[in-house]
Amino acid sequence: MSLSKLLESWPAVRQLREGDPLGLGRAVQSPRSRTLVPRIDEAEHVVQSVCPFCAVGCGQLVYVSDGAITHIEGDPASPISRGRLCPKGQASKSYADSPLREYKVKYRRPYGTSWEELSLGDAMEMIADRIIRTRADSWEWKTEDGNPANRTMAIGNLGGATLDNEENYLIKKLMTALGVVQVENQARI
Amino acid sequence: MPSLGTSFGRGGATTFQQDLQNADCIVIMGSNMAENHPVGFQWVMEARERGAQVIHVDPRFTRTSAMATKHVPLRAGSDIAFLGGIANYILQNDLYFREYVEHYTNAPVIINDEFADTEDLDGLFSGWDPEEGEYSVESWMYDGMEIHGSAGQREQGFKPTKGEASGHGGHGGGLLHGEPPAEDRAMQHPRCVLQLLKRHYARYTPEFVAETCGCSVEDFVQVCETLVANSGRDRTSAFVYAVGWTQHTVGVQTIRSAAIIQQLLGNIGRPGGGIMALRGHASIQGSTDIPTLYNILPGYLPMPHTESYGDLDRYIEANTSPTGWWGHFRAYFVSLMKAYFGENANADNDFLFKSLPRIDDDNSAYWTVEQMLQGKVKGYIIAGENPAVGHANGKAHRLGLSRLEWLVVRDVVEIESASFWYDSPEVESGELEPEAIPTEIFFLPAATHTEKDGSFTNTQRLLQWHWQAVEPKEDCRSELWFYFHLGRLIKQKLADSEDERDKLIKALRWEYPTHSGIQEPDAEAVLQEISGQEIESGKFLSGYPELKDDGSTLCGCWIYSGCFKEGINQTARKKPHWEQDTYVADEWAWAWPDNRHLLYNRASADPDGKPWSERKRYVWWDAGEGKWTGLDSPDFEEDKPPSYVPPKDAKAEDAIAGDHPFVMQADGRSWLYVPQGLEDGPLPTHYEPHESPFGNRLYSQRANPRRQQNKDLAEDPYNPVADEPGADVYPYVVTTYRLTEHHTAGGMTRSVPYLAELQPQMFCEVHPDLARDVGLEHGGWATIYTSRSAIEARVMVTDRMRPVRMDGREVHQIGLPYHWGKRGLITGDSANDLAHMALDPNVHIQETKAFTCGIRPGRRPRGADLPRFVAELREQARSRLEASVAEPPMSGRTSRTPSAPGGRREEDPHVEPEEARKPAQ
Amino acid sequence: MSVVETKRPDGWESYGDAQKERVGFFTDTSVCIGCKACEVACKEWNLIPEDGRVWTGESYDHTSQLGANTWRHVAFVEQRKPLQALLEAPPAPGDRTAPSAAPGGDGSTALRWLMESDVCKHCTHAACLDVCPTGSLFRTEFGTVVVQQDICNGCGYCVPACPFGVLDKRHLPATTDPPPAILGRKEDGRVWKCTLCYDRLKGGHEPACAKACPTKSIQFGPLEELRERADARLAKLSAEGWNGAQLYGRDPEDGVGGFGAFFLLLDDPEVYGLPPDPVVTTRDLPEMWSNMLAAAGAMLAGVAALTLFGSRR
Amino acid sequence: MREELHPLSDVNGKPPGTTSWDGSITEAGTEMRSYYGRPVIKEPVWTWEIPAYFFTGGLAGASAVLSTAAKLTGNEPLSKRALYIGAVADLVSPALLISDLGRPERFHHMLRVVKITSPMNVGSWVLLVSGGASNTAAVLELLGRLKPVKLLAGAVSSLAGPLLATYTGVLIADTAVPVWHEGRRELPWIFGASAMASAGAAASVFLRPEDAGPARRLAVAGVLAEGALMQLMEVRLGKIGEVYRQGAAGKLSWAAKGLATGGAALLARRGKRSRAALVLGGAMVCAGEMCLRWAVFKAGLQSARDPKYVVEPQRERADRRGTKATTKPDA
Repeated sequence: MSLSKLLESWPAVRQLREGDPLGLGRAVQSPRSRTLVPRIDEAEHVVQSVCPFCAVGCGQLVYVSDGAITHIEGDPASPISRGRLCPKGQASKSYADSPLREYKVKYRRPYGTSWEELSLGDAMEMIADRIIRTRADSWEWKTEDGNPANRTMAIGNLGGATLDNEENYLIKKLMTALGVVQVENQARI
Repeated sequence: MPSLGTSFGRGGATTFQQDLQNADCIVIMGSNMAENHPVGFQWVMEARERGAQVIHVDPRFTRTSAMATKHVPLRAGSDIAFLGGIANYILQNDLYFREYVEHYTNAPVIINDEFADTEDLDGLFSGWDPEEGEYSVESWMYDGMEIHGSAGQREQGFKPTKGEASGHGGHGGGLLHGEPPAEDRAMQHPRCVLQLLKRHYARYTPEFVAETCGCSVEDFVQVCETLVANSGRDRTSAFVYAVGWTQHTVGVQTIRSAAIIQQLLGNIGRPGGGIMALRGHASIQGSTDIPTLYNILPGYLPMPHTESYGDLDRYIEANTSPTGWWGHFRAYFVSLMKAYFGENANADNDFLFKSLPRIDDDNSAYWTVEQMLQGKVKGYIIAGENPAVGHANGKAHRLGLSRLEWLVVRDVVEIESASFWYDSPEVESGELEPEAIPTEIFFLPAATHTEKDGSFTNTQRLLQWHWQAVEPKEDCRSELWFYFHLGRLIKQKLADSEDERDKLIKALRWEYPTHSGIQEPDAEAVLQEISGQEIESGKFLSGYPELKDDGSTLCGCWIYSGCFKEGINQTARKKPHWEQDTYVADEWAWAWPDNRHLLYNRASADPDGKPWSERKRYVWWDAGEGKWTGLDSPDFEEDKPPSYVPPKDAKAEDAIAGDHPFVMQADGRSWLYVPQGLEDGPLPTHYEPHESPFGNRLYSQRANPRRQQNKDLAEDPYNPVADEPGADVYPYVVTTYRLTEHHTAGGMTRSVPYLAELQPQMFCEVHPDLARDVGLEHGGWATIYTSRSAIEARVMVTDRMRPVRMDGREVHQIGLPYHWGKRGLITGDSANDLAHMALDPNVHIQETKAFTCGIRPGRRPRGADLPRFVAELREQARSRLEASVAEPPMSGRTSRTPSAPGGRREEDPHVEPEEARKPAQ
Repeated sequence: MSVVETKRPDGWESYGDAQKERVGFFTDTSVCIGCKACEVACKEWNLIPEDGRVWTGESYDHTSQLGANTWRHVAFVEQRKPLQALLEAPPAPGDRTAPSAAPGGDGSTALRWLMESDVCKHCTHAACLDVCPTGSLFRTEFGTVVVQQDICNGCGYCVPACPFGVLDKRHLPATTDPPPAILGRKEDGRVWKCTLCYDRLKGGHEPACAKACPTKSIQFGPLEELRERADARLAKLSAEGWNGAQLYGRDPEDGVGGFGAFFLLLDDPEVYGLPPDPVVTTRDLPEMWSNMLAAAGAMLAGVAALTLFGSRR
Repeated sequence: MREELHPLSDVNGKPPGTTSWDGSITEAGTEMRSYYGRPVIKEPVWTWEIPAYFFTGGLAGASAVLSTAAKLTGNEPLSKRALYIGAVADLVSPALLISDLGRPERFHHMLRVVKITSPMNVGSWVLLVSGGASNTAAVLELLGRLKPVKLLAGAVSSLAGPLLATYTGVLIADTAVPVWHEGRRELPWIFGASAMASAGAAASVFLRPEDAGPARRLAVAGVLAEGALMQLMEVRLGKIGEVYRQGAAGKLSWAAKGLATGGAALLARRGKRSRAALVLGGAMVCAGEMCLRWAVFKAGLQSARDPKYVVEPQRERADRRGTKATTKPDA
């Protein structure tokens, strides 16, 4: 950069040249300020989503860059929320990126005193085995009164109100086929 | 909810949030909408700005009260008295909407002459069986109906519809034809519903309400006047409720009370009217529609009961209503079985009906905990729920979990239900030792909503699709992935099994396409199955009228049928509201049923099909076109004229007359009086909460006789109540609630820095007088205790908590948010540790909105001193009770049988049937 | 110096053709539900650090005040008085819709809970802007006042200059752009405040807080339009008998030339922690400069006199 | 970072002037409305370097003048010592200022603009000129070269010196801190007087009695003037002036008065003869001036911390004269 250019970029000089003698406005604007772009305008793509907290069902826009969420805000198109969000919904990105979020399977063996590592694949196999075993051990064809039962009362499944319809559908479908009747969720609470 | 279901035909909210802007008066009760549904509350504010009255009736002065034009403080748990008082005010002064009531409700219907009201039987309805502790409902029926005795029904292999199953309508009801056998259009017959109601509520005078609810007569009358003035042809009023109504032993009947008022005022099915149920979770409505609930199958089809041992035909017969849309029950059920089992389910094998698992009367979550405590449950999977904090009596839950063989917890953070074995209060107190807990625990990290495709059903029955934004990291997976691959693995492992019990799982249709590196199942493929297809052609169904009972269609949830019509994901429609013609915005997502936003909207027109008024037009009969038209999809057969009179032998929907808007009901009307479907009576009656410092002013029957109690469960002891000796150990009323800044049990928010800092600590809200009396210091600590446990909280002294006066006694109410637990960025004691597990009999929901407690200044005892402290107080209360039994009190009016071990008292009518049946006064 | 004689924001007109319509906030506390969505929306968008987890006992306010890490702050005030005063005249005859008495009018149990979302006022005559020695604080083309984080050197002068206590220095560890270790500072050390989402404005988006606000208590728009809206609102509330309704910072004649972000309050400003009659400190600067020159002259003369005259010993 | 301004244990005990649960302030019979007693304005974030700089800046500015004036009278020892003292103070001053910055590496941003509305910016330029000149003069003096340049530098620094010594009064007066802003008329004068006293006293420390006359007179006159001006300011400040009698500011005020008056008395009575008196008296006055600067600084912090100093005068003013800050419906 030539000296004159450098001098020209000096805000004290710009004060005089750019009609801002007090140095309160344009003359003192930094290059960064001049070229600022909101990061939602730089997102690679935007996904329309729905807030995961309460049942109002506010629309959300999820902005993504480099495979990571860069921002979440309200979706103005939603006739219910009209782009607005409450503090929880507004914190959705922080929720998804929580410092306490778990990313790995944790395993605690019977009578164990600490968590252990376990691969997801092994965990799935082990859980499947336990369901099969417990179900076999506890299967009830009949009730004490001799009525049909076709079930196991030794297994339960809890949760659903925070899940998708499709997920609830698979839960109920699978559990019913397994003879698990104690399927419950927060609707009860 | 069965309350809305039995009253109107469907359990969902009758209206949608945007429509609240059209209300002239909004009564928010049992809800703190501004705090817990802030964005939905914008529609209430819109109404307020247009001049609507906004009335908040609540024990606490909340952020909702601050925005209301009127706040009426109320004693926690006295809602039915207040609402009954409104009904009485309407009836005594003949202020009901006569034409609406006469044509659209069952007010003119004459009831069986064997029916006896609580007013006749001192707090019990006819049919009470003291041995079983249940009602038999024959005497509640419409006059002239053929009644199957409920015992008789069982012998025939079915149980009457109730609970969530009846959450979808008063189907059956024994009606063989759409019209009730006997009615009096003049509504003067002494046994017609209107006259029964009048008598039932006659004692709910403003003075009674004021005394019972702790409000002023003026406030109460003002609410009545405002509500009545803003209802009728030209004006409409809406009710808004949430778990402030449901979390009681009389929760269902409380909502029923509002349903009665709204029917009398003619506010159902009309713009600006209705009952808005506000659900707490993103898809709590969805998880009831496509249930993860023990007693129903998708679309509110009842799970087969162990006592329903007949064949498919019997099951169908028991659940089919000859009239109304439940007339097609077989088509709904068969299509579900086809979705579940594909070609393995066919007419020859009764669509595998006989292989389906059977339920008992109660296999609900709290019942399961009891079973856990007894060691009967071995394995448990928790996905997105935190019972260790979020369920009543957290300690019982944690102890239950510690007795499992294996436990799977799926969540985004390590919640208390996964960590109880090393950091629960019971570990701190020495009641649990990690080395002694046999439970094998798998914690699996879950994916968030941004990491998966899927649909939520919001509080207004709207299915909204959310698209995946990013891939879940490392081991994080959706529930869709988990359950799909779990099922796949189990099927694989059992593929060669010849065992009869594996027949059903082998028959399960479990093929879904997957995508991406982690083999995520395609959520849209699942939604397609839910929406339904013609099996032969693969054609997507456009709605439940297309379902067939011969096995030629499949549909995973009949009420959701059509959500993928024309092969388009209707739930993913996102047309901006400003590009749509009306505020209904029916091209945004998809509402069940059939994209209807305002249910029963035929009622927005008069019997002749004309709008009740210009101001309140919504759906009307266009005689020229010969069809129903308006702002919304009509909740009526489009071409059925108002003048339609069903022929004698008409079936299903054809049996519903043209002026009967409640198409799910067998008689096409809304039910002021519910002859069948509810466990605890055809009409709501004021009972005290299970734990209350007061007796019942109306009856010697103090609390709901039918409420569920855990009489033999040492882990769930109850406080002495009313004027029982020992009740003074727990003299205050406590109510739990949520804050805007946190979500339910806190697992989703205590882990978020920006939310943690906004409400960083557990606190209790107390009135200045209570603080002064007990010595609580603002900002200091208090210990709050019940028979179950004791917790500590920072003290917030505030006028917003008000004491109530009743029986010349002032009783303080204490407010407790329930968001805290042992984990997260902010930690604190859990309010739910204090709560008991006595439940509403219809829906098995706990009573966390009104129970009793004690409070004292300072922090709670630590370690082993905590259970000792709780036990000592319990002992103190019990010894007083026992002493009083040894030496009977002077007044015999309320003498009660001594308690069973554990300080629990028995005051059920079957213990003292004679006294319980004493006439009032 | 003419810093306070014009009604236009100082420095705004330097933009010439690039000047945009002056925008701001109208925060209407009569519809604020105290949900704090604005606080979180602001933090999420501006990537502001957490501000500590302190339970204050001050109603539901645990954020306490505006600062470097809180650019929107919701105040909560519990009062034993009715939201609306008893109306003098009874409701018009035939008006069956009005309640028989005004809300809370019975006096005995009257209670109101005021909530107000506070924010930087973006003053027409902004002391922080005037006193900033580096030009880090500047008037944007939208007429707002922004701290440029690539310029601010943390001198802290703007902190006590603001009559509202808006600006503060961030004492947290620096997250980006750390200073050379040789200079020893470990903290961020810069001053932060509301930018009225300068970057969003540049992209044509509404500021994050206003967008999130569920009841539109926070309204964003051209200032002139907001002022009209506010006047109408005040007239409506006053007709409805709302207790203590008043606009704060709406008048361009006030001590700071009017706020770019002004308020409708339901009680006097000090109840919300706001100064009742704020004045831009630099209004007195000309006087201060001349006074100082006199002092400097006197000092020069004094030293000279005392040195030149009198004995050497 | 936010803090628990009133530890709740204290609130419970309800000491005067703290919040009760409903946010009202209870203070011995009066009720001043505030938001839970929280400050309205922010306390300055400046640390110890700033009051220290007020002292060194003043010292440098006055010393420059003193040096030139002494040169004119031919008092070379005084002139040289004042020159060196001023130069050192001029070197220390920017170091202190930079050290106080949140981003010290960006100190040069101070010279990015020329802002007449910013006393700190103006001060930076003044310090640059004054310090540059005084150090040039001092270095040339040491080297004994370029005498015309040295003289010119000395002249420049002695013209800039009074500005340097007094602008700091404007610097703090140009804030919303009540006790500073309301003291705007006196503060530059007080700082000027204090600078005179410091320069005189500092020079005295290094002088033999026979050369110290002007320095002693300067110190004594400065102390007297400053004492009178402080008195005047406290009276004019009215109620808010009470912070000068309270807490740290109160203690420092007393120390300042005691040290400066004692030192001045010593210089006046014994300085003519005793070198020890010069050293001790000079040191005492300097210490006193340092305390004075700290007292003013602390008084500012204290008045910013308590909302009553902000609210009460403004409320009173608004009630008396009306305010345009609020627009009421009937207005």
